[in-house]
Amino acid sequence: MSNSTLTPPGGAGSTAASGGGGAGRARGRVLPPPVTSQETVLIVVIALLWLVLSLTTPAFFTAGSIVPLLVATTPIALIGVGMTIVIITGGIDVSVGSIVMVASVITAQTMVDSGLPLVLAVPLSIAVGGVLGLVNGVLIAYGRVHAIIITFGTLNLFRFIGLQIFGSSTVEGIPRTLAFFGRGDAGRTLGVPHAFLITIVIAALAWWYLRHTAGGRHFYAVGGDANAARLAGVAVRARVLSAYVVTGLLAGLAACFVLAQGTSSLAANVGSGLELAVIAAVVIGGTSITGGRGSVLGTVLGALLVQTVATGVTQLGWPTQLSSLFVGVFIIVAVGADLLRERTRSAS
Amino acid sequence: MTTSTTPPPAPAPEKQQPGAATDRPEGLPARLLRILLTQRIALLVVLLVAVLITMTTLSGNNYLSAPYDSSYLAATLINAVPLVLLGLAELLVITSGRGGIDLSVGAIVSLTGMVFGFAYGEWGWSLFPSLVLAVAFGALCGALNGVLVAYLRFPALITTLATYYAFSSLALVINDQQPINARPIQELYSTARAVEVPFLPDAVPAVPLGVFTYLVPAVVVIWLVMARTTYGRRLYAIGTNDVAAEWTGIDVRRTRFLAYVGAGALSGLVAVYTVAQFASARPDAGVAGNGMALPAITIAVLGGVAITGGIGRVAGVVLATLLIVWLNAGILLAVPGNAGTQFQLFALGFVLVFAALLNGFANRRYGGTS
Amino acid sequence: MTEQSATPPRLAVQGIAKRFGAVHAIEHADMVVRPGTVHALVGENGAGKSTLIKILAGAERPDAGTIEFDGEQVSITSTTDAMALGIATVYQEPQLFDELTVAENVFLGREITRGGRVDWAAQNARVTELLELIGLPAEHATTAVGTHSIAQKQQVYIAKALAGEARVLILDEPSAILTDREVEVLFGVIRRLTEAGVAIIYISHRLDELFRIADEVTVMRDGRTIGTHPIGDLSVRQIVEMMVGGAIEDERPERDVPTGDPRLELRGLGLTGRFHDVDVQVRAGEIVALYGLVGSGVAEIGATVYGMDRATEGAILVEGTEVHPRSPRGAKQLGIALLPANRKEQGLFSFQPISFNISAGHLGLLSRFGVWLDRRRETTVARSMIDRLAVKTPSERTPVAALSGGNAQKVVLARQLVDKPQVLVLAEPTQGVDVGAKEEIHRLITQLADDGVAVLIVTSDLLEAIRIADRIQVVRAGTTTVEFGPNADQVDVLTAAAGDEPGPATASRPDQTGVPA
Amino acid sequence: GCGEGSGGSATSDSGGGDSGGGSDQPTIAFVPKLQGIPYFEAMNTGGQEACEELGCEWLYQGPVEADAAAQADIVRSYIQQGVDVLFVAPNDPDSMAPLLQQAADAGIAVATTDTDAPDSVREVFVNQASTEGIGQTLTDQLMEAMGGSGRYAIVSCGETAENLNSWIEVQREYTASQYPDAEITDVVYAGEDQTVATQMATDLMNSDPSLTGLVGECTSSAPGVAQAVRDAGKIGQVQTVGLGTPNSMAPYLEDGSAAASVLWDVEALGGLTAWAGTQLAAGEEIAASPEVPGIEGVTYDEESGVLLLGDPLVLTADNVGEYDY
Ligand SMILES: Nc1ncnc2c1ncn2[C@@H]1O[C@H](COP(=O)(O)OP(=O)(O)OP(=O)(O)O)[C@@H](O)[C@H]1O
Ligand SMILES: Nc1ncnc2c1ncn2[C@@H]1O[C@H](COP(=O)(O)OP(=O)(O)OP(=O)(O)O)[C@@H](O)[C@H]1O
Ligand SMILES: [Mg+2]
Ligand SMILES: [Mg+2]
Repeated sequence: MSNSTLTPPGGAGSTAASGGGGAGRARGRVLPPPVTSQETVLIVVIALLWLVLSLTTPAFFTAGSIVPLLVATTPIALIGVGMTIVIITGGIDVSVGSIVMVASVITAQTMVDSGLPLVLAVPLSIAVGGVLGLVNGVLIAYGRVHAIIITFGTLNLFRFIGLQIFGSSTVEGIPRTLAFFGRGDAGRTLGVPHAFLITIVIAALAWWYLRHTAGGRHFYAVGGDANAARLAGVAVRARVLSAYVVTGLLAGLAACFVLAQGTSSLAANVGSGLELAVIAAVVIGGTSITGGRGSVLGTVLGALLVQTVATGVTQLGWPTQLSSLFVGVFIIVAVGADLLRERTRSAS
Repeated sequence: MTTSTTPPPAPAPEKQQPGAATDRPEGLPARLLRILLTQRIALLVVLLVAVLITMTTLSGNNYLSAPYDSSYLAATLINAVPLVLLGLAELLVITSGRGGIDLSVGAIVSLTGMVFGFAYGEWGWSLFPSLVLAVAFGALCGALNGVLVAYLRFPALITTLATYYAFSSLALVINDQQPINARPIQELYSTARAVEVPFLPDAVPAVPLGVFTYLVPAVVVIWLVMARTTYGRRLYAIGTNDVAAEWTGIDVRRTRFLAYVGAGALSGLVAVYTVAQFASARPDAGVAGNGMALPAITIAVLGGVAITGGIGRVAGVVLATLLIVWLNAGILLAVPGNAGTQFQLFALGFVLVFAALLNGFANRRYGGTS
Repeated sequence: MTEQSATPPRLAVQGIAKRFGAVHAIEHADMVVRPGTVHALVGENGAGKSTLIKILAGAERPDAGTIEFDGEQVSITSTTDAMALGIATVYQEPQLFDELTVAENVFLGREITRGGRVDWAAQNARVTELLELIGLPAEHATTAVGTHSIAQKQQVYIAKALAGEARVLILDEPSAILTDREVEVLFGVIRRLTEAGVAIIYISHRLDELFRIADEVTVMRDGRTIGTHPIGDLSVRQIVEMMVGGAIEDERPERDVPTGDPRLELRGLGLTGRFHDVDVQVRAGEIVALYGLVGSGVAEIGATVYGMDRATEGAILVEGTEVHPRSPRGAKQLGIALLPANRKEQGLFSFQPISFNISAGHLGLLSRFGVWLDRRRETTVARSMIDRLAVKTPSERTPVAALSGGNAQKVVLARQLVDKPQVLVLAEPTQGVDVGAKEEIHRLITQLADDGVAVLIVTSDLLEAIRIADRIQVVRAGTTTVEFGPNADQVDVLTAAAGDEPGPATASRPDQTGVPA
Repeated sequence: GCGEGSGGSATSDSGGGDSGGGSDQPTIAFVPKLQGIPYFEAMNTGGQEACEELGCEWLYQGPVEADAAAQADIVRSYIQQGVDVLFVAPNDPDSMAPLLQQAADAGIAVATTDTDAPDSVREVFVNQASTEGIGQTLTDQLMEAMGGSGRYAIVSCGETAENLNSWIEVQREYTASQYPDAEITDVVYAGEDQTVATQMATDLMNSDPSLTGLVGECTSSAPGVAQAVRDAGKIGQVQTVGLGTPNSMAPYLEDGSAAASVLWDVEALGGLTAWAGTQLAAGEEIAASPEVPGIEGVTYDEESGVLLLGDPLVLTADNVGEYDY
């Protein structure tokens, strides 16, 4: 069910999307424009940063620099897609870091112990993430407790599970097959890194689903006013549940990316602190933390911006701990700009 | 199900029916059960007692690797101090409503700790002025959050996430990521060290001085503010319905702003305490590991502070802290080796989810405030 | 009970019961609704009307009782079940999604899809028809709902209800937030639907409307249906007596109109885009009503006097001196108190005790040294207010969320009376409050005036204005026009408010609207 | 289940350490900076095995985060258990000092290992290798690979980690004095996160194409920088060395993305710690060059109280297979 939330029937959807969008625009504003002003701003900012960097450090625009940058963006961007949906429904999930931890350790362990091939390892990782996401979803949708409380709890519970599996040691000798998602040559076709390709495809599907299907619009309705949505006949609980399951599944897949980018050994601190980075990317992307409004495209851009800043600071030879200062400033600016547009819109 | 920043469509408390409205009066046992299930404070007391009894029995039968006695409990209180203070900081901002929350308290602790370190350790200020400076500086950091959230109407979660990044970064840059551990700072530990309680030395075990110098004063002050002052009333009012508060003539913005300033001031106090406890001003004091913010929020929520605002009590925060601190202390003695510290995570997560679900269920069943 | 036509009733409920924890929302409800008729459902606040229709709409599940639809027994367990049967509901407060467009809102939950994706074209085509039907411009279809007025939102909400071939349309207090013109449009829609055989259940506290639209009336009291009668057999007074279960006295209290200098004066007051050239004078002890249809700008005038908005032209004078209330606080310092129009959003601290709700406005007054809250005095004040306003509650510690609309309204009013204000502005003081409570509130207002308070009532309830005001200032198109004295003929007042052009408003039949002689 | 509670089983049935030295075997407790990383788990193994030889009871408990406060809790619980000897590898030396004082007051012999708490009451510091030893060996190994000249950068971990910073200091001076043709271009901090270390190393290589060397200053960044070189396909062009544990470095040493890993026999360090514990428990003096079963070349400096394991161990493709942790 949660899979179908992400890939609607009729895989050739994305083509139908553009046509439909066109038809919609033809008869006036059916939907918010496909690219929000926030996203345009982000694109411009990122473009500027890339320009500056390529001037200061010539090597910036080489594949050797861009490819790792894009790949490093993928885990946060991918989980961000799920987090965006969760936040659109008016929730939040601070347990994603722990989900990544559990998924990655289980996957790595089985790959090392039983030489599990990639084609099986990835589904396993996704499944583990999905199960943990399901736990969150059930507790939040049916326990009717605020998402932030539940996920604070599961953040600790999942972490406990992960540490128990780690059994106070690291996983060593992780096979290179995972390099398929990685940064090296094995990780790209035609120069495009697979991890990034996959992230983009999934983000595009999510974008289309949220924008052009009934189910997608229902996420916005739930976030706008859950009670009203229920009265309108929206399956609120199913929506909420699926949002967390999707996030779990994506975190599971992201775990594979993390493994692939890591070294041949996996340490127990994997994924810690990830939740804040993801939330930062989502809000920089212009998703309203109050729910009912947001876009996955913005999130991907937000993640890209954050990673660009980190890379830039290092490549410029500035103190690395400055990058988080910039991230903070970017968040304030992004939110401020968003609020300003809100004000002007409501004023007119 | 709804967001951290919009008022709930029909929050549990809405459903409450006055017990008097019941047609036939309920029996005493039923009554007690209802109170236990619906009142978070009651639930916490019971859990706390349960933990203490279980642990002491285990200890009595030598199942623990060391006696779980009053002196040990007293010694572990040294951790309760920052938890309670930051829990109270979260109480202030979360109660102020409109999705109030403060992710930046840990970062404020780091940054303010460094500032205090400079003043007391390097500029040779004496203790009191330095402490005042620290609290003031913390309040200033809080004021930044406050202006953004209360006056410019930024969402609190995002604002404090941003300032969390900014402050923690500044704390590292400010002294080239070196800790400050000048002599006076190392001697400062005396203000956190365990002491006999004056007058009744033998009766009561040695309690960390910090409990008296920091915790008790802060708890009393915040309790007075929340429960006895008009400001406290305004805070609960804006947290419950800030539109109505505006129409009522309450200065909503100022009230909310002050909540964040207060949170910052408390963080400043914690900064001084942390410097004393660690005998050094560390630039990552408040953000190392999971940082101090998430535990503080967890404690507040466990203490019954409603994430949607307008509900929350000092007693809840204090009880929640004692529960977690003493439970963790027991776990360390009960589960040796690395598993011990791992089980602490389990305990925290479990208690939090359990308490939330139980009260959530009970409020639907009976209809009572959490 | 009415027993005619062989065709089975569209909807027949028997022995419905529903509790919420301790509260018996509905003890026993019977109702028979026939196709092609408008069936009015009336009762005091908390009588059980909303609960009953929530059950029909599948939003709540009954504890007991049966529901028959076109003669066949059905069980409605969810809102989708109800929609499948063609039961469409317009709830009290229109619940729409500001971020989504009108078209999206209308089809939310039953989108027209093609190949997995929403068929925007088809939806817009359909919604355009619906908007025509309810009299909204078609181009609204693709605009975000957030950009529309509350009244338009309600119309959108009705369109939403009609979108899925409705066979029963339930309207819970639709007129409470509509202007009389919009009410006429609504009635037009209703008539068209009944001609098409749709059965309408119509809840309202404005009894006079019923005589113009309803065929039958079912009265509820304390969670029980008292009876169903053809509207023709009843007068307003009879309905009211059934509702409150006894005779009520509703003569306009005779009071001699005070003279002297105005305590409050609005001189050429204006707020760009909202209202302009508003001239009003209220003397101490006088009750002046600013009567205007919803949307005429009358509400904004109240808010401006209270400092929520700032006037852009003209002046506000208290005791002859010009004042500039910059905020509700400022207004209060000038001795101006205001009862906000929207009790739930602007008035109530829902899950806080009654005492909290009353003291919230006077924390300075109830404090020692302006810092400490004097909780004993708070309690005594709350208790005395509860007695004075006859609030029905077990104790002052009861949360207001558990009070009925009327009682909650009294609590909000009580807040304004703690320290006797110089000027009292009351915005829609009895909106959505049942007849019994309305009586008491009106009596209170009169008392206050007798004690020398200058009372300005901002209302869109004509009967209310005529009932208690010493003078009525009619607001039309954002400015004060005609002035009427007490016991004015409501047709004249309504005409003045609705405009000279012969709108259907003037066609209302005074003989049936049951104004007290 | 209760994973590595090594000493755990031993204590839980010995029931209540309140007896302190009451049991015939001395109890020696060790609190690492952080649990779950191979480095300290290897020290634990070494200490355990040594204790079985020497006849002592070995307790081990670590925090889940490298956090001074969490570490303090564990130390407190050991004080409560009244162990005979307490070893700590402090995350924050200053903050540990007062706690060690408390332990000493409670009649516990306190000592540090792996990382010292200089101005504390600790009786002994079991030192894996001298700061100079590590810093210089790191530099020599890198320079050997880089041919004695070139520009290199350091990827460190925690900004505040005292021992890392002191090693970096030595590297700076030693490079300046011994290798005039070499220079350190930049020092970046990746925290304890491998992937961040990898990304930063990549960025460093990109920002400065003339970069020919990288140092991974801790056990998480050592494999990280090697991984970056491997990904960039610059094996042979850019040389890396670091402080990495054998298992984690093996693949990189083998394909040459890492030239060498400078460490010490961590299990031996654990064993030496245990041995020092028995000496402290028995209250015996430690000789200048003591006889430690199974460990060669240990030296003891009386007045600084530093017990030195010996020279650093250099791991290369040839000898890395001999160690398993
Ligand atoms: N969600 C609820 N929880 C508890 N009690 C409720 C709930 N909803 C209604 N009630 C109780 O049921 C009674 C009937 O409520 P209902 O909303 O049907 O009254 P009503 O006739 O619609 O009043 P109004 O005219 O104010 O709309 C109320 O007195 C209230 O006490
Ligand atoms: N959650 C609840 N708990 C208890 N009573 C409730 C609850 N929700 C509604 N009620 C009661 O149901 C009755 C009607 O509810 P409703 O909200 O329709 O009243 P109202 O809207 O205030 O009055 P009106 O509809 O006439 O304006 C009131 O008595 C209200 O107090
Ligand atoms: Mg109702
Ligand atoms: Mg109602």
